[in-house]
Amino acid sequence: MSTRNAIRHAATAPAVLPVATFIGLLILWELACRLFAIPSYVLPSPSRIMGGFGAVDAARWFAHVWSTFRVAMMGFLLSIVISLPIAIALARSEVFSRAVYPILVVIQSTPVVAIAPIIIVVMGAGDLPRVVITCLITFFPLVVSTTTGLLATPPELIELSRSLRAPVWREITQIRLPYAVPYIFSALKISVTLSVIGAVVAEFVAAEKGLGYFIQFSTSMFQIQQAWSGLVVLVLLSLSLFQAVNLIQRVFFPWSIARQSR
Amino acid sequence: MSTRNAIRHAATAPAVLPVATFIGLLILWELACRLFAIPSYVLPSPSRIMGGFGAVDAARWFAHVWSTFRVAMMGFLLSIVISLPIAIALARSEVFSRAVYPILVVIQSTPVVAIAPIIIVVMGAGDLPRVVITCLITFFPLVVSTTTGLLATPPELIELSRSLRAPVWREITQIRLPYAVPYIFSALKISVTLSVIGAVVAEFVAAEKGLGYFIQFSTSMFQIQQAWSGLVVLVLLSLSLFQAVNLIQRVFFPWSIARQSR
Amino acid sequence: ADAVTFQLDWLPGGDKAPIYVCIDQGFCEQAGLDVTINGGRGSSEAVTKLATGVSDIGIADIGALMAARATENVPVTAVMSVFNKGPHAFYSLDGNGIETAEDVAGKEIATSPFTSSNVFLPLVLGEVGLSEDDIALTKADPGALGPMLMTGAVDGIIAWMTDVSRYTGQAEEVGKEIVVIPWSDAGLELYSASMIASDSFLAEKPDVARRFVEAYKKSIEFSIENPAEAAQSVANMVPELNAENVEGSLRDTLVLIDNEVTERDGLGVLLPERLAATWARVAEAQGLDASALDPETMVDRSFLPGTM
Amino acid sequence: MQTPPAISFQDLGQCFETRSGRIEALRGVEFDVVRHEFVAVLGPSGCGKSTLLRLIAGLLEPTSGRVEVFGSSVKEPRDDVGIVFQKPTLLPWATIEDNVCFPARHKRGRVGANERTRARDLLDMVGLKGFEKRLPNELSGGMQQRVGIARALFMRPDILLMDEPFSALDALTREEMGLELLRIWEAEPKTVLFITHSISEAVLLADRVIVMSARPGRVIEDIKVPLPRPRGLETSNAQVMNDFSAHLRSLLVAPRAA
Amino acid sequence: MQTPPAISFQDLGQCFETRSGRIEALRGVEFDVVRHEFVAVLGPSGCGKSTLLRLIAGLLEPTSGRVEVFGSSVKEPRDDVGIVFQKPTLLPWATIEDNVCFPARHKRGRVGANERTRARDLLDMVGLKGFEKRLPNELSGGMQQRVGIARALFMRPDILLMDEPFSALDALTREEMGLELLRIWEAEPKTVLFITHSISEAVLLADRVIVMSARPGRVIEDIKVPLPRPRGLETSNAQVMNDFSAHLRSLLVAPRAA
Ligand SMILES: Nc1ncnc2c1ncn2[C@@H]1O[C@H](COP(=O)(O)OP(=O)(O)OP(=O)(O)O)[C@@H](O)[C@H]1O
Ligand SMILES: Nc1ncnc2c1ncn2[C@@H]1O[C@H](COP(=O)(O)OP(=O)(O)OP(=O)(O)O)[C@@H](O)[C@H]1O
Ligand SMILES: [Mg+2]
Ligand SMILES: [Mg+2]
Repeated sequence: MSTRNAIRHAATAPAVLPVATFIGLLILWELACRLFAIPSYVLPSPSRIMGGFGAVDAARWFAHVWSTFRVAMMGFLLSIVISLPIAIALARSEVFSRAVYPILVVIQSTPVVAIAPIIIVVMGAGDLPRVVITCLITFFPLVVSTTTGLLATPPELIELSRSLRAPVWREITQIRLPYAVPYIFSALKISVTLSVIGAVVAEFVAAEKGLGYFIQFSTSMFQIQQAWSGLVVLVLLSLSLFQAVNLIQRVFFPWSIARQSR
Repeated sequence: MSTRNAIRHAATAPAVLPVATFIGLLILWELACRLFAIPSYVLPSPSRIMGGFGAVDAARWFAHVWSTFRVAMMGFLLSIVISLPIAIALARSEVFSRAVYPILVVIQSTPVVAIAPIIIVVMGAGDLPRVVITCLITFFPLVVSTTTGLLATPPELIELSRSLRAPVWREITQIRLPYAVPYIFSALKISVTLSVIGAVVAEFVAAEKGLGYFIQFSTSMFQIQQAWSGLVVLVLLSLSLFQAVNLIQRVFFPWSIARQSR
Repeated sequence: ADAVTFQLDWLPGGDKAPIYVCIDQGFCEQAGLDVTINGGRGSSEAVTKLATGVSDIGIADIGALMAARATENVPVTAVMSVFNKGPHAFYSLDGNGIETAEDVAGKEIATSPFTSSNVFLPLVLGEVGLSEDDIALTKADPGALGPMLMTGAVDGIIAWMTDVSRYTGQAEEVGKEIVVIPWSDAGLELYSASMIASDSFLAEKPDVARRFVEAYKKSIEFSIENPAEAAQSVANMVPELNAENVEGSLRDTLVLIDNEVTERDGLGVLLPERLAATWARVAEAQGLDASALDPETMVDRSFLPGTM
Repeated sequence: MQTPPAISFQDLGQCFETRSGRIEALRGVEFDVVRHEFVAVLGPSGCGKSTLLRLIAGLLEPTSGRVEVFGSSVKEPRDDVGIVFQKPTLLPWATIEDNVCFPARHKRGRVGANERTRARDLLDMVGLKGFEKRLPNELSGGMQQRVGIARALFMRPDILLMDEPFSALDALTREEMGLELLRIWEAEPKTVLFITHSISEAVLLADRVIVMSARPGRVIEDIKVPLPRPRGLETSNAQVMNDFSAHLRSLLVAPRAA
Repeated sequence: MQTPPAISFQDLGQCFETRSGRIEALRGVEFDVVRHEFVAVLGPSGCGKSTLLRLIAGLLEPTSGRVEVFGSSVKEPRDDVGIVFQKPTLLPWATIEDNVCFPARHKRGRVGANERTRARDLLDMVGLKGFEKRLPNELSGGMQQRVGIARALFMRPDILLMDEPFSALDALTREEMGLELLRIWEAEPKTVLFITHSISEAVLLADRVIVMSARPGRVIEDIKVPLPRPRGLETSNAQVMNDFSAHLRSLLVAPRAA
């Protein structure tokens, strides 16, 4: 009951304002396009973009969205699964940290397109390379923020844990991780939007469907309105995932959200 | 004297281990390439990549590195300059936060390639569009982390500030921002590597020089070793920038680095 | 000298040699032109840059211009053909059992996701009595196609004729031999890369445009006669390229510029029938309404020297 | 009376709403503190003393009744009020001296040379000479508490609110600090509201002692201390003091026993 | 003696290196605590009492000398030691009850139903019935301190180290808690090291009182409390107690005056 209420409250209350902002911006955009007669191959007006939605049928749209969503989610979850242990190891061991951090930076800063051939040769052209590419793009913020968070725990609480002679992993799970929760969620918010970007980039590299593919394909066919309609859907997907992360934090970790103090 | 010492210490001590790791990895890589006879257009061995450096002369290399570095830095600094006020506004005002956050997510999750034509048409072909693209890719982690950090300040200290009736901006600069420093540096580390990625992506979209252009160009010309040598330089650039951020934190904000507790 | 911004449809390379020849060999200067080259990222992007006036004149696939004219009515016009054949081809390795276009049936073929070849694929398959269902198609980054072919991950790939020497080089490294099947041989007759220009440039500086087209044509002829020197010109201007590689791809490219069609129709000519056939193919391939565009409205042949 | 009291509570009530129900912290609190009076507040743990202080400081709004300072209702913090918080509340990245100067830096953006001298004098006064350049986490609990006291005195507030300022101090330091406080109070008269758990400290320092009941906190005794000023260490042994302390003690025991 | 002392310090010294120089906190500390003895430690603020306690707890390594617990040198924290920290040190996201049960959850990963009952009994004992489901920031300073005490008792440690556990409590609660502690100590004998600033509390509770000098902390008095057990509230008024207190007081004043 209380959890359900929390969900309902968290889900509805903040929706009004952003929706209003968006509608306002859409109107401005439409007006700008009309007033300045911006050619639609530069920036189509919202009303023309609406037309782009008709380009393919609902089932096809769904297939594109589902494909991008699936890859983004798998990459995102994979990067969470990978980042947590890495972050814990980085926080625990100075030596590991010095040896491994630079390697992570190298991985993070390698442009995916440059290594796409190897990834595809090694992993084929299925979902796997796309999930891996998404994960490569997503994991770094999670590792950095989680590590920082794990190290930010107040020393008194670490002394408490040490004085109890608890196994190290409990110090991590029961003290450091809860303390790192604000850091972790801050990284999750960054990473979840990056995961969509990652899926899109992966579709540029290897795919026959997905929103990134659709946008790029439409652009290469000079179907500008269609490309923009794909972009709109993509952005909505990203927003929903971002809000989902927010909602999870509000419902399950309400104490981790600092209240406004004024 | 003490600051200089701190710089020297921070700069030299941690260098040995990562260098050792790197040399180890290079040897493994070379061996793997030779043992499994990996064709050089899939993954060239380090020794062959070295050959790629001879493709263009030092002056040309410098021009590429400088171009990428300049764009990355300008984009990075611009995103810092932009993110801080946005983060402060987001932390201060619930209303602003609700109205603006979704817009930031939209900007963050729009693939640059999809809007590159507009950016170029609107901003011409100079450095500006590249700096803007870099900034678009870089700013989001900074905004999210800084906002989280600003809100994570212990309520007692905020009460102290309120009891002193200080102007709000001093509450922010003297209490909230110092508290947010670990969050901010965690974001700076993420963003500085993203800024290199951003510059590279911008060069993919519009440029005649820079390391990203060089890599893409070499790849499309099937000059794989040359592409990899560009990649190596790019990764070194990224690593240096990352270490520079680390160094700045160590020297100027030593208290913000949580010590290992065991 | 009059300033002209020239738009490439992709990065510099041997296939773009004429514009470098024009500058490096002084043809542009002789014509009183000061040419700046803008790199490009695909034909559609090049069309957009011309339409918005970022560049004056350039090279792009005429199919992209046709699609752009049909859907958005962009103010860009074609003035000259450069490739009078489609550059698309199947590549395979000796021993993979692909010798003609018919042989791709039942094979695994890789292509890059956004190449214009993909739209023509059903048509060329149709010419040999196949459909897309008869092949297993994978889409992957262009850089991965060669490695996929050489490592045996796929039986064949779809790539351009301009890259024959490069794929040959890759095959040699693993001791294999390449098989190339141009789609034009399988019946796909069309114009592809063409010189296109923004309407405002043509209207405001017709004289400059005419001089440019003439100088460019001269450069093409020079490249045909002196491929090695032409390649050197490219390498002079683009230090990242070496003359040897450039010459290889220039020679590959010349097949599309100087061939039996050129012999028959003349260099740079856009014949109405072949143009109409190209549009018919493009419309069919991209699912556009064939009546949405009269291809004659998008060409202006008056800038090509010797035609008027 | 012509001049309004320095602090005045009128039928003050305070409730906290929490996840797991409401807590009534204060109920019907009503008393005045005259200008330059030194008032001590005693009461059982959790009875609402800190809450009372936060209400005067303008850090909390009363859920019912009024809090007035110098005749005007408290809507927000005031410049003329200095606070010693129950927790030390120091800036972990600033040196001890910078922590003491913090009010100046925070209010006006800069710290003058005089102010630095004043901060060092105050630190000397609270027995922390030599610790000016240390960081808070290098100090013991009692030392941190003394830094908080120095900081509150730094701006020479008219009204000084002190929440168990001496609780982490040993008996001797405690007495020294108490007498130092009296000295300051006599030299620069100010209104002091002093929360403490020590009956003898309340009696030694205050003009008046307010005794509060257990939660919800109400005033159960409001009584003048019948000892002459100036007071000193010898006061603590006086017979009057002992009797008075016994009375307060009985008051503090009574409500619980009831 | 056959059995080793519960706690033994041998020529113990402790220095802290900081950014701005070294601090000598303890010098040549040497005393034993016998099994099941209740020892109080008195000393001026900053003299190294908390440091001493952290050394026994194995949270700090001595820079010179030895600390032994049950005859073996302390290298790391031990299971049979319970600590009440000077700051409450509660987990801000856990309820009061969960905070009390935390040692069980943290050591063994789960909390049994008996243990929940025990936690609630302990909370009742420290006067926090009804606050089981609240969060730490909804409690007053003294209430938080009492949670810390309940948590330390939770695991029934052999050795109980208490760092000014009652400092934030009012006199009455303080006495009640002190007597409760004595009751527990008599029912389940344990060794207690009790840091306090209250002389009367030390005398009321302890078998022995150790008095330390100002920094660097040394033992300046180690003295048995000449009062019979069991002790109760009436003890605090006894004449013996007053004399004894006066003696301790003089000790605490002396080193400073010197
Ligand atoms: N932020 C809060 N949320 C909920 N309840 C609170 C809050 N602050 C205080 N309370 C409650 O109000 C009551 C009074 O708290 P307060 O801190 O004023 O007590 P106190 O008299 O200062 O006690 P102590 O002597 O232990 O410091 C307590 O029961 C406490 O649980
Ligand atoms: N982590 C530390 N770094 C540097 N100095 C320290 C540290 N911890 C304690 N000290 C110093 O050691 C001395 C003793 O500190 P300690 O906390 O043991 O005092 P204490 O007797 O508990 O005092 P109090 O009664 O005020 O709590 C102090 O002078 C303090 O400055
Ligand atoms: Mg309080
Ligand atoms: Mg202490």
